Amino acid sequence: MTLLSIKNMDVSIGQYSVLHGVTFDVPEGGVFVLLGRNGAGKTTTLRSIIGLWDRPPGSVTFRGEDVSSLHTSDIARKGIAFVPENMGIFGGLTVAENMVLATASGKFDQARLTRVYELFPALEQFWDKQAWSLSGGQKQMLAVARAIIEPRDLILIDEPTKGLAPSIIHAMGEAFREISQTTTILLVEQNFAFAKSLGRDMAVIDDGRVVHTGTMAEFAADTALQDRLLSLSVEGA
Amino acid sequence: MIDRAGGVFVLPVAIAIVAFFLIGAPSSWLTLTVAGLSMGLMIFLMASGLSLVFGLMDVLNFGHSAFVSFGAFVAASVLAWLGGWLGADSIILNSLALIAALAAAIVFGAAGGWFFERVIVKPVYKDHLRQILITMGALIVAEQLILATWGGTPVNVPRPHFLEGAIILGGSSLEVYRLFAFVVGALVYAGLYYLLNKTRIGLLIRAGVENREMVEALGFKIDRLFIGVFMLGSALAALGGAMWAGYETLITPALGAEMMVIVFIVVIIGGLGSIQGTLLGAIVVALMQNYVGYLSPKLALASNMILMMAILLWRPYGLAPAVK
Amino acid sequence: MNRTLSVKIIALTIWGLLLFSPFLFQDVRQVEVAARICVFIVLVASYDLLIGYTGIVSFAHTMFFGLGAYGVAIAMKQGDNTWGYWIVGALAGVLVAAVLAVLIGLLSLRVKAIFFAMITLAAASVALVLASQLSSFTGGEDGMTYSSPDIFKPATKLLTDDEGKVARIAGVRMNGKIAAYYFVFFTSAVMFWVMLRIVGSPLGTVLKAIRENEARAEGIGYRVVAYRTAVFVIAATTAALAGAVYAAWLKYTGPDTTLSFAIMIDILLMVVIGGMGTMWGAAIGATLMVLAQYYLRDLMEVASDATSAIPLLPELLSPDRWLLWLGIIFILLVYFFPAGIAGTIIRGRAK
Amino acid sequence: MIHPSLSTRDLTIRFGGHTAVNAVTCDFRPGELTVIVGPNGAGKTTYFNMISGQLTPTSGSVEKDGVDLTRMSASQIARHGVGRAFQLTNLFPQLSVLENIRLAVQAQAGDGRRFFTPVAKLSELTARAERYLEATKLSDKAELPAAALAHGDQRKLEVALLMAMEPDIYMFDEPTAGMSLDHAPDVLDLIAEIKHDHSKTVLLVEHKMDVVRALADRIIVLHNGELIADGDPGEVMSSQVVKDVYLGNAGEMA
Amino acid sequence: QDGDPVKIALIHGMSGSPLEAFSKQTHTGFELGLEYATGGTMEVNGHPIEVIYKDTQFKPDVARAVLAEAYGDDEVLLAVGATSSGVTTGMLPIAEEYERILLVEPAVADSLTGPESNRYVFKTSRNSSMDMQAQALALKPDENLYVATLAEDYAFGRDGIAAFKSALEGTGATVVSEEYVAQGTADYTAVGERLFNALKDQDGRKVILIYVAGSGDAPGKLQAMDPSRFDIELSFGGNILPAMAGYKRFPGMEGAVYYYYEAFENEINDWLVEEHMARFDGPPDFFTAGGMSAALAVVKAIETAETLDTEGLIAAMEGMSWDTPKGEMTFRPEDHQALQSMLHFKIRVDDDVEWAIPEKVEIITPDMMDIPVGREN
Ligand SMILES: Nc1ncnc2c1ncn2[C@@H]1O[C@H](COP(=O)(O)OP(=O)(O)OP(=O)(O)O)[C@@H](O)[C@H]1O
Ligand SMILES: Nc1ncnc2c1ncn2[C@@H]1O[C@H](COP(=O)(O)OP(=O)(O)OP(=O)(O)O)[C@@H](O)[C@H]1O
Ligand SMILES: [Mg+2]
Ligand SMILES: [Mg+2]
Repeated sequence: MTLLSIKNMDVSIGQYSVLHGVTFDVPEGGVFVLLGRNGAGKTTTLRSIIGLWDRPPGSVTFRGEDVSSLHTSDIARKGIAFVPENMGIFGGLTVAENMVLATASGKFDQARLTRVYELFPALEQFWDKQAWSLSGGQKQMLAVARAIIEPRDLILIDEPTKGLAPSIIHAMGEAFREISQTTTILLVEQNFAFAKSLGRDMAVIDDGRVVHTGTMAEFAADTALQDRLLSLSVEGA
Repeated sequence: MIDRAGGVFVLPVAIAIVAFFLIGAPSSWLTLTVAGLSMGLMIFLMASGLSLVFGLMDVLNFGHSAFVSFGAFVAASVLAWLGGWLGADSIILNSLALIAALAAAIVFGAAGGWFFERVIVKPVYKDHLRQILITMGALIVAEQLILATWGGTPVNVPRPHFLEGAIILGGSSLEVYRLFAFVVGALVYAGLYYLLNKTRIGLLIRAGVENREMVEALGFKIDRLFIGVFMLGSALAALGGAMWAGYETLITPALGAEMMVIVFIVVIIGGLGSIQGTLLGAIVVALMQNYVGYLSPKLALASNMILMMAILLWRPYGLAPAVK
Repeated sequence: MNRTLSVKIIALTIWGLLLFSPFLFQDVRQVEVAARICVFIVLVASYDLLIGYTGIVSFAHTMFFGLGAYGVAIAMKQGDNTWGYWIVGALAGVLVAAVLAVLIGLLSLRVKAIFFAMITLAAASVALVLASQLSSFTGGEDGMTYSSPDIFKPATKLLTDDEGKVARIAGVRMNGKIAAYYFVFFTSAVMFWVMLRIVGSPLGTVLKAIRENEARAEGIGYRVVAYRTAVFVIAATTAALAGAVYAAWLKYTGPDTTLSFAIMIDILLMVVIGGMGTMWGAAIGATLMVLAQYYLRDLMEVASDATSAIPLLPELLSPDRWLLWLGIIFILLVYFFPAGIAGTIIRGRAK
Repeated sequence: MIHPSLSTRDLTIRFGGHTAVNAVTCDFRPGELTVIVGPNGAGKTTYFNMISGQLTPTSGSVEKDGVDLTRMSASQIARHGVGRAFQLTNLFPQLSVLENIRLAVQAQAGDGRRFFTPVAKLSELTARAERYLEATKLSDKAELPAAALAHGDQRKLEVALLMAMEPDIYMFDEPTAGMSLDHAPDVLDLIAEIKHDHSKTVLLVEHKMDVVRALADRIIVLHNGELIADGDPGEVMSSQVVKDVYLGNAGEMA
Repeated sequence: QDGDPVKIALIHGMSGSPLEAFSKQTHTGFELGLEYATGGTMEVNGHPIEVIYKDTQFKPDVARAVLAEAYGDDEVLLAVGATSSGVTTGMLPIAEEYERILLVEPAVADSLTGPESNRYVFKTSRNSSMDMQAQALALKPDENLYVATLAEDYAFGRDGIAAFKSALEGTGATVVSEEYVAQGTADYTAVGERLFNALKDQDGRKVILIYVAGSGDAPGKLQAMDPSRFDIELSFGGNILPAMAGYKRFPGMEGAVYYYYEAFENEINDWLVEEHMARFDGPPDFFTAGGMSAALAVVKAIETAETLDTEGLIAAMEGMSWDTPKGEMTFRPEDHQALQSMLHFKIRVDDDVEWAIPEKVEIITPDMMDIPVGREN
């Protein structure tokens, strides 16, 4: 069943046209991976879904409802979480305060909190610290933790593994696998090895257009296609 | 942070003790101290709105003083209009007139704040320079509007009889109006403290200033919050103006502008965005002004500036800045 | 590129008009207006060096302006109206401005921008109070009048005709007034040119870098505090020089012509209208604003009369409310053309 | 043995009660590329910050070619030939790509104090800046403001800035983070080139193991602020302690 | 030439400061004055009078430009202005440069007819010396009187107190303390304590003389500190009518002021009060009376001048006496300051009147005062 469907999305910033008719469907459940080179328009696509561009032409349908004209906060309240590329950490707030703001009621579900601590022990350690003082990777963990502290229907994640140590990437992969049992994840990723291990379906964006959609299994098998679309000259570990 | 900042909260006490020995005459000291404390709370009323908007939303609102002026004039007009109640022999009618005047100022301030946020400030969040500029433009317009509405001649502010005069205690005189101002200021402080520290609103606003988009992506309507804070800040300014009008009894449209420098100094000395700091700054400034004015009048004018420089050198972010 | 060119052309046209203005518009007010424009272009350009190029918000610019003006005023009042005293006064003013700028800069340019703004505001109000309190020296609130060098006296004949009377060129009397105007014009033009060179130089790029990302500028090897202090001093001394020139022109110096906060706001308005971070914009902003100050009122008088039949409008268009309209225009400008006139032309429509 | 160009002695910094970097003593030699690895929050960036002057150490010292850099300001250190690129992109957003680079060239040439010569006349500056543009394949974006670049290009510009400073010591903090696979090699090639110039010292923080393997002459490992391993890449990467704290087999993190 | 219009420029601050209200009063008074003096024809000796208005924006440089324009381009016969002393100081040299008359009204400072002024300047407004001498006389000073003074710390305040002290000289009264506060002071507690401490142990009549122009309501603030417990009286001058409402707190207080509409009994004042009531629904205030006095001076000067040019006017005006709502005024030939009467009042509170009434005790005529001569023409 289709959870999120994007049709003919066009975005231009100033005189630059960034997306030209991006169209793809994200089925419910599992991890959907969006691949593409730098500047292809992946971030822009995610931002448009959550409503951070002023009304892009084209439609975004979530659970059969057109949300493209809704305000960002209303889209979020439909059950969509967003982990932006720059992480969107509130540096002036403590880790705890950052987390509180990600809950609707201001109260934590204790079980979920415990799981977050397990996944990212550093967060427990720095719970009462100002978030700006976290290391780059710790900030990334906090950003992901915020998205999973409440149950959601869809999580949009922009390059979560950037700057993470291998062991953490590994842990995060586990976490995503677990979360994706109950929640759909739309993942933008450069780390192909990571993407490959998680993704069920996928799409490739290039130069503001969707140039390929399909299952991850097929794509992973077809190295020629990978080479053409992603120029994987440095193969991931 | 908290324990380290704790030390600065005894500053006013230390100042008062030193002053006691320098002044010598206990009755004068008591007069000056009580007057200073209540003046501090009146300044706090005017400054708290600025500090709130400045510290929480990171908006430097030079138009703040316009709300102070508006509050003063609106209250004065209401009091003049309710002259009958004010002149009546019933304390109840007197108080009703007073409450009506203060409420009118608050409502006007809030409404003005709404308009101000929507039209003036909204486009320039996060851009200090344009904030300074656009709010200055708004200040010019607001001052002209006051001039056009109330004219340039000073307006007399009647005040209820029960707030006139002074209580004589030993050799000291304690003005009734100042005691009243003290109470109002203390109540406002308590309310603000609760709002910012016991509710989630303060957090959300601080987060929103840093990254508006992310707060929205978390599902909050940051717009409404910002408007709310702005309305609150403006309403406080107007209330401060109304209280000040009652103190001054004769007001001109320049009132807000005249108070602005001291209000800025207080906010800076206190530390941005912290209500505690603003209160502290206001009291320290007011006490210093009274003591220095008594001990060495020549220095009185410079005392604020010197105080500000000294405090900034000692603590570059003010006495008790909001933790950032 | 050609957009930048069109801004330059506008600004150069303004300078051209200023150069010939005594001949183009032969009435008394325009000379006053033109001289004021010249001085304010320099003042605004020097302020733009701070606010537009380096991102320093200072409210002490009128203080520096005043130092130059008061230096000249006091020297010419205590001494006499010869050039020697003008030079002594101007130098003293510039020197004090430079010293103060170094002190304020080193002491406080490290702190957060907003604190710096407040400190300069405090310094400026202290200057204002001092000028008022040291009245035996400064003339207090009322300011002081003095005479300027003889060559500027209206009675001075620069050129004489056969009968020994003041000669006229294109109908303009070649008297001291003309000399005074060209003194103002050329000194201003030179200062403006110097500032143009500064912003076009490597130093100019460094200033912009500091505005954009102070920490990184430090990181690639620029001593940010030193650069900021330097530009603060340059701006301060230029403002002081402009003050000295203006004092010679006005033959009057008082708080309301140099030190007052109203002038500070004028300067801010001019910078914004012209466009922050463009020297050429300063010329455009200063010109428009001074013209508005002198002529918007007259214009509104006409508008008010023309609409006198309609209710309410004439009330709002009353010439005494011209400041209201200026304020509104200003807000709209900041709102819709944050880059100012010059910036908007250069960048084009798209945001 | 070659003399160390950069060394830190007992370099330590504490934030409140937390010791982020603890008594790290290490020498770096010209012509050598040292990769610093360690789990997130190990103190790698903080270590860099102390060397390049963004932070002042609580104790210990930093020395370059016999000059004590410990208490110097960031700008002084930069002028002493220590250059640094940042983990989080840190550019001059409204200035054009070319201007960004020219600033670094100009700082290196000591031209920042020239205030009367138009930049346009200093053509050698522009020419040098353009060389770095080409090297990082950013030439076609020279006139764009840095803010308009996609993330990957911003990372490249970050590297270009560092190269333009022409320092003796290069410090890269995860230069390829967020770079797609077709762009990362450009940057890696540049780093390799620097390494080949045997007078330069390179420090690199990196999490991508393939990158580490391709470039490292030597690896040091930080963990909880302490230096726990130092040596030949093959050796270090296969040691048990690194596997435990860093690579992780099934997420058994301390 | 007969029938040629005579142009007069009114140069006041009309925008940019709350003081603009004073300028408006002055204009109203000036227009009423012309109307009265010409019997409504607006013609003097067959010359129609044309009034040109200019705005100084309360900026001296703008004021200079518009004054120069009035003289140079509009070719006015004379100009009247301005509102604040600073702006007016800046205008003085322009009058000299253009050799035209500047009639100062309502700016106050003594220095406007002082050594820095010039022979083209006439002044119909009262000056600080008059204020303070009248104020001193209103105290009926003798050996029994002890005074502490309170003024603002700038030229206006210090000159005023100096004038006050010189008026007390030889009367036996003692000034025990002079306090100066910064301009714009709002809190008078500290200085109040100092004043009380200086006076309270004297035996005799104890008075605090207040000379504060700003809006801080110094009298009210001191009153709130209850000076009566030390038998200390307050004394200060009058104010514009809206401000006089605040004087209801000081019944019986005595001081001096230069106009109150009920205090002067003459035909001109009767006309002024009646017309003003009829047209503006309220009595004239003191800047209105000032503006009218200036207009009456101008008309009389034009009527009596032998030639209608600057020199003719100066000749006519030096030593000229003319009637005004405030009684007869005379331009002193030496410095062109007009001498005028002042009102010694005592505050009476009438609940039916919006403001406290400064009831006449006595008119202090010019010969009772000794106003220093500012310059020798
Ligand atoms: N503010 C802007 N002004 C101009 N162009 C922009 C702006 N923001 C983004 N772009 C352009 O839009 C294009 C798409 O950017 P986007 O950030 O969506 O790419 P991406 O696929 O997320 O790349 P990356 O992998 O580097 O993050 C890029 O070419 C970029 O240059
Ligand atoms: N200014 C600071 N104040 C308080 N703690 C800080 C500060 N800077 C860094 N820290 C702490 O020091 C530790 C080391 O941080 P650092 O940024 O050096 O880690 P890192 O090794 O670079 O990690 P990553 O690979 O995630 O970038 C972290 O736990 C961080 O929270
Ligand atoms: Mg992206
Ligand atoms: Mg790091």
